Amino acid sequence: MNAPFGRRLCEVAANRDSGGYRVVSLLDHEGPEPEPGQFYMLAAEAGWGADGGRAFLPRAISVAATAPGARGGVRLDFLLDAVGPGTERLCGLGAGEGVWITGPLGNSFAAPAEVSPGAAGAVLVGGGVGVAPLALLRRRFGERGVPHRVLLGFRDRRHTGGLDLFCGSSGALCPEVRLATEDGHTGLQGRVTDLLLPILAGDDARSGVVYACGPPAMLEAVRALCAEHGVACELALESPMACGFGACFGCAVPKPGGGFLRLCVDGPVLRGDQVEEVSHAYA
Amino acid sequence: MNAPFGRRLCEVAANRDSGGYRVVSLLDHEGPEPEPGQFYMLAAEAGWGADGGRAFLPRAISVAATAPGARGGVRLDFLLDAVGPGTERLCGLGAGEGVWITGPLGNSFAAPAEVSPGAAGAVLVGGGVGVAPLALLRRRFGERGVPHRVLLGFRDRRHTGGLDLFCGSSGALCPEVRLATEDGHTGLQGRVTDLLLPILAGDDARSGVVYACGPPAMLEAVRALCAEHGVACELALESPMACGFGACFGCAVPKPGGGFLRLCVDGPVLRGDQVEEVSHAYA
Amino acid sequence: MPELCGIELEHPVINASGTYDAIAARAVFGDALLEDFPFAAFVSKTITPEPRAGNAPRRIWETPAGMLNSIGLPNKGLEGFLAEDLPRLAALPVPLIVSIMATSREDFARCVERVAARREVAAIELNVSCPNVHSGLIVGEDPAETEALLETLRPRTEKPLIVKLTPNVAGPAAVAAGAERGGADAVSLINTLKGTAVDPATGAPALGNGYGGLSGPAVRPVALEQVRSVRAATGLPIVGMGGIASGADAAEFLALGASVVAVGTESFRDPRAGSRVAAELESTLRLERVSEPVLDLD
Amino acid sequence: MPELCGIELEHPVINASGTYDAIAARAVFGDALLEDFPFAAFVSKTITPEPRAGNAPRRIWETPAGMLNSIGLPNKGLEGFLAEDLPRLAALPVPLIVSIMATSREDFARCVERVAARREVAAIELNVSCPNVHSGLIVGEDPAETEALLETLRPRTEKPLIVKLTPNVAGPAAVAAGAERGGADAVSLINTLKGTAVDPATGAPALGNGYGGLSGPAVRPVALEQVRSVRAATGLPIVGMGGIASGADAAEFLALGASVVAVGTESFRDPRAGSRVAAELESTLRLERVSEPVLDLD
Ligand SMILES: Cc1cc2nc3c(=O)[nH]c(=O)nc-3n(C[C@H](O)[C@H](O)[C@H](O)COP(=O)(O)OP(=O)(O)OC[C@H]3O[C@@H](n4cnc5c(N)ncnc54)[C@H](O)[C@@H]3O)c2cc1C
Ligand SMILES: Cc1cc2nc3c(=O)[nH]c(=O)nc-3n(C[C@H](O)[C@H](O)[C@H](O)COP(=O)(O)OP(=O)(O)OC[C@H]3O[C@@H](n4cnc5c(N)ncnc54)[C@H](O)[C@@H]3O)c2cc1C
Ligand SMILES: Cc1cc2nc3c(=O)[nH]c(=O)nc-3n(C[C@H](O)[C@H](O)[C@H](O)COP(=O)(O)O)c2cc1C
Ligand SMILES: Cc1cc2nc3c(=O)[nH]c(=O)nc-3n(C[C@H](O)[C@H](O)[C@H](O)COP(=O)(O)O)c2cc1C
Ligand code: FES
Ligand code: FES
Repeated sequence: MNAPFGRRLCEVAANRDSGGYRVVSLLDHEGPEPEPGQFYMLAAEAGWGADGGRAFLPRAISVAATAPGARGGVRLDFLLDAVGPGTERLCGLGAGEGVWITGPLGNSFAAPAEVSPGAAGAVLVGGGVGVAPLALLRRRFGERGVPHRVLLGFRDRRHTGGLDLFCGSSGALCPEVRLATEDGHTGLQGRVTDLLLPILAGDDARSGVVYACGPPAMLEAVRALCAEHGVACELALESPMACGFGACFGCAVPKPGGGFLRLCVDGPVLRGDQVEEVSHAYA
Repeated sequence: MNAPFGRRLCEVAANRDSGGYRVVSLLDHEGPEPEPGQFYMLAAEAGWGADGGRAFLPRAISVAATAPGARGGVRLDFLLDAVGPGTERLCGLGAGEGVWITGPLGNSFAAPAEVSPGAAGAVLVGGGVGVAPLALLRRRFGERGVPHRVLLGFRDRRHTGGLDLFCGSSGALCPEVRLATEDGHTGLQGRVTDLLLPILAGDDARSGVVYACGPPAMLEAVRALCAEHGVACELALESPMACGFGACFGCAVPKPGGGFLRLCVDGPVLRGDQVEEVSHAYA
Repeated sequence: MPELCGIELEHPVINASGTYDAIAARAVFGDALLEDFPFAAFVSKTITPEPRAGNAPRRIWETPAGMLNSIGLPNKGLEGFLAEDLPRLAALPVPLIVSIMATSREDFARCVERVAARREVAAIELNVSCPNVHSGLIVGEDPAETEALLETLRPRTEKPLIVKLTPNVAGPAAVAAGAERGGADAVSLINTLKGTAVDPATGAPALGNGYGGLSGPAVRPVALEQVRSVRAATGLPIVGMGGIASGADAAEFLALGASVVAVGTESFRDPRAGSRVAAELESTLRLERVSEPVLDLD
Repeated sequence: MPELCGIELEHPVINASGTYDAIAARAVFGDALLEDFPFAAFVSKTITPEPRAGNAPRRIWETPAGMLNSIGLPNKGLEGFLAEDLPRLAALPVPLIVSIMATSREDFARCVERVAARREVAAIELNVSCPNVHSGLIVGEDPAETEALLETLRPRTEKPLIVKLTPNVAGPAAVAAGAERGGADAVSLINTLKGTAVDPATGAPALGNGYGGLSGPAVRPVALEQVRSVRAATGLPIVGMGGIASGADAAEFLALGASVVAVGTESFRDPRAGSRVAAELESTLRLERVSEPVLDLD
């Protein structure tokens, strides 16, 4: 399904806190339902570029959840971590304000059987703001009856942003979700890879596919562990993006054999074997 | 009285409509009472420079009225015409927002006797957003018992911005104020210079001083008429200002004998004979 | 109807080389791209004799009202381009201009001949100014070198040759004059300004390549001045670019002597910026035609 | 304690020539200016052998994240400056650097001798790059010219000579090397980039002079790249400037090899920008000194 051509102005429907991050909801009257892993380029209509001339370019943000819009169209929920001028401006948007969006862009996560023949189940591994695309993926897997487990890592009590996207309508964390926290205040004390390792070492590991999104170091650990255990994985990467639609060649990610992929059109979801090593240089 | 050194952050106390212009009030806890004719450099704390990188520099704005601040300090009222990105942003400010100000800057109008020996009364001639400094001047003349008349020009019914600054506390226009409007909906149908001419031609014209502020063509007409009739005048000019405190040399206004004045430190109020011709080139 | 070297254009807005991949955009946006193509002509990304992978990341960095890039001209090389990309670009509803760069006159000549031989190609842009590939710099910095290159290439084709000037010189007008003497049909300017930035997280240059090229609204005043000075020095048509984000910006270039304008970085912010700039320009110009001087003496 | 050519500085932030009139600022802000002087040294506006009125208005024009100026070096001339301004500048609580420009080596030499003879003067900056006065350009565009100028001036004084480079060249590093060979003690860069703009109200160039010089954050990436390339070519201390608006910006210049930075346009927005940048820089550097690498693994 193609993205509508060009950027379009959407209205902010809501903006709420989510454990230190923000969930900003936009009403999109033109676009198709996005697939898990896809992203949009976002720029606030007003105040973009203020004070020092940045943010100048739009920002790539994964869609974390969708729902039918109250007045038609689709509601797009984005999970945002305010790390710089662009995300700060987006996090500060109020209901009714305008946001330019282009998308949905990029590819999406594939079903387990498409990634690895015979694979039936999925292990979703997320950390930080990278839990966003996994929230949408888990929803789809749930709807389609794909067996899945979710492993999420958080630093501490103050950093649990996005966790509520994995809660059911009752507000309680869904049973298939397991947590690792570095301070041990809930779930396993440790890293999310500590949860993943026993699964990869399990007998039935190869009947599943790992789907991961998070900070580069986490992704690299997941990639290396999966490669070691011969388990297929898909990684949703980040790289600096000016355009999101293949125009700028800025989002280059090295290919194992040499050369580069454009993450915005060849990704953002790459199979583990499409990546040599997940590095900070492009993430 | 010197301006406090540097810019300081003030809070917007109010922002109201005034016949198509806005009156934006700031609370200044540091600065001295400004004199009529003085100006401040203003820049919104947030959103300055948004969308295209302008406004980048602060904007020179005359003070139109002052009052004791509700919680101490002084309330500064600015009359603003939204003509571009800077004034648009300032006109859109809400109560509680922050504005960087530097000032009060520049010189101020002198008493009639200082401008012209023996002169006792004053004729204030204003047009457009140029009525702003005259509003403060009239207030001071009133307080000090300087006899004065006020002539204001407006285009039409929809353009009467700032007129209310010349109303008494009852909301009615003060008796010493006369109006000219191009559409004749109130006052004389014509230009403000049509009101000035009979005064300049009167027997007692030289016992008064003309104080004018407004669009360049109006100022030039006033300057030329006063010169013709041998009546002293003071003109509050505008020119492009980057700094307002003599640093950039951008605000140059040609001197009659050659060379330039820096309007921000040598003005903004100039005597009629300090100006060759008021031109759009620097206004 | 505007035109460039005899190529008729629907409107005076084309794209800046290397800032729009029509093939990728077609895949992302589908047929809507073709139905409402944003540019009056399409300029390809610069192609080189051999394939290039481009520079190591990081390749882009945002700056005040602009951006740095050190993309490094990734492309399939002359033959790959002719075989794979050209047929697909020929399907675009607008004339095609192919941008080429090479590090020797012979290679340049070969590219010109091979590209010009293709019916689908309306004109050729010679990139003598890319700041990311060292060898590309030399020609465009020197009027005589530029003239000599054009003298080599001119006999190889009757198709229009547009020389894309480098802005990183003391006198772009002299280089433009050299291009004119050598037989160029038009000049385009500006390419990106050499620039760099430091990543605050590392204290080291932010771009993998150490430095890159600056584009976007930040450079517009520099581009306008170069257009003005080149206009004074040559009679060649000028494709003006550098920071154009609106019709008002485009009008500044036209006022200073550009015949056509190109939109680059702004397309990243708005994939239909080309059409928008053209429409805004049209209404700006229409407004100017009907408006009377406004008297503001009240 | 930072220093520049042996001049001790309280902090590494000075002003850019022509962007602060300490005499006017003293009149506006009173003694508070002296008590909290924003710069570690004061650089005068460029003075010329004879008085100059400066260019006809309009002299400034705002651009995206920057501004154009065509001030045209208004000044009282050498003798007027020495008689009237220098004594007042000597009252500033910081070392004084006098910027001079002339259109011949002889005039330059005369200015250097007269200025250097004054005890109040700590160093001399040679403006070989002002884009607003045509003759100022030539020397700074050419390494040999620059070297020759320095060879003329070097024997006239033992005070430090700082050469302010023009950025409007293909290779500022070569000019810096010329300055070094000629005996300069430091270089400062960048001066403004040549630029123009069109006034939408008239369709004509917005500045009275037709064009001007671009400054402000927009040019920072260009300034940083020139500092980087000059650093690679000479061992001279560098005074880095161009669009510095914060301590983080200043840190970028220091990271690429500047010893001292100068604040220009930002002072127009914030009359105490110099002190602010110095304070922000201090806390940035302090932060770097104490911070451990942060592990950000989930
Ligand atoms: C496909 C994709 C999906 C994404 N999904 C999400 C999501 O769901 N939620 C989310 O919060 N984020 C997401 N991101 C990340 C998000 O796009 C970035 O965090 C955002 O672009 C940062 O912009 P900023 O202006 O807030 O910060 P910036 O200041 O731009 O800083 C972010 C990084 O940009 C770099 N940078 C570039 N220019 C400069 C400069 N001039 N000065 C300093 N640093 C600079 C630095 O490396 C810095 O660490 C996604 C990214 C991609 C590619
Ligand atoms: C001493 C003084 C007192 C003043 N007092 C008042 C007052 O009380 N109230 C009030 O409303 N105004 C006042 N002004 C005028 C006010 O400062 C200007 O209207 C304001 O600076 C305009 O800024 P802007 O961003 O809104 O508009 P701009 O877009 O800056 O446009 C205003 C003018 O600036 C020019 N300009 C500069 N750069 C550009 C550019 N890149 N593109 C287009 N145009 C540009 C044009 O000539 C244009 O007509 C005063 C000015 C001075 C000098
Ligand atoms: C990401 C990027 C890639 C570019 N690639 C090329 C290129 O391949 N060939 C070329 O001649 N110019 C290239 N340019 C320069 C643009 O064509 C244009 O000259 C410059 O960006 C100024 O215009 P703008 O400010 O509108 O972007 C590139 C610019 C950018 C930003
Ligand atoms: C209004 C103005 C006047 C200037 N006058 C001079 C000058 O007299 N001599 C000089 O060497 N540089 C002059 N410059 C250039 C600055 O010193 C500085 O090199 C340049 O502005 C870049 O720094 P910035 O971006 O911090 O302003 C001037 C710049 C501006 C904006
Ligand atoms: S973000 Fe521009 S090509 Fe990928
Ligand atoms: S506004 Fe800067 S000197 Fe007057």
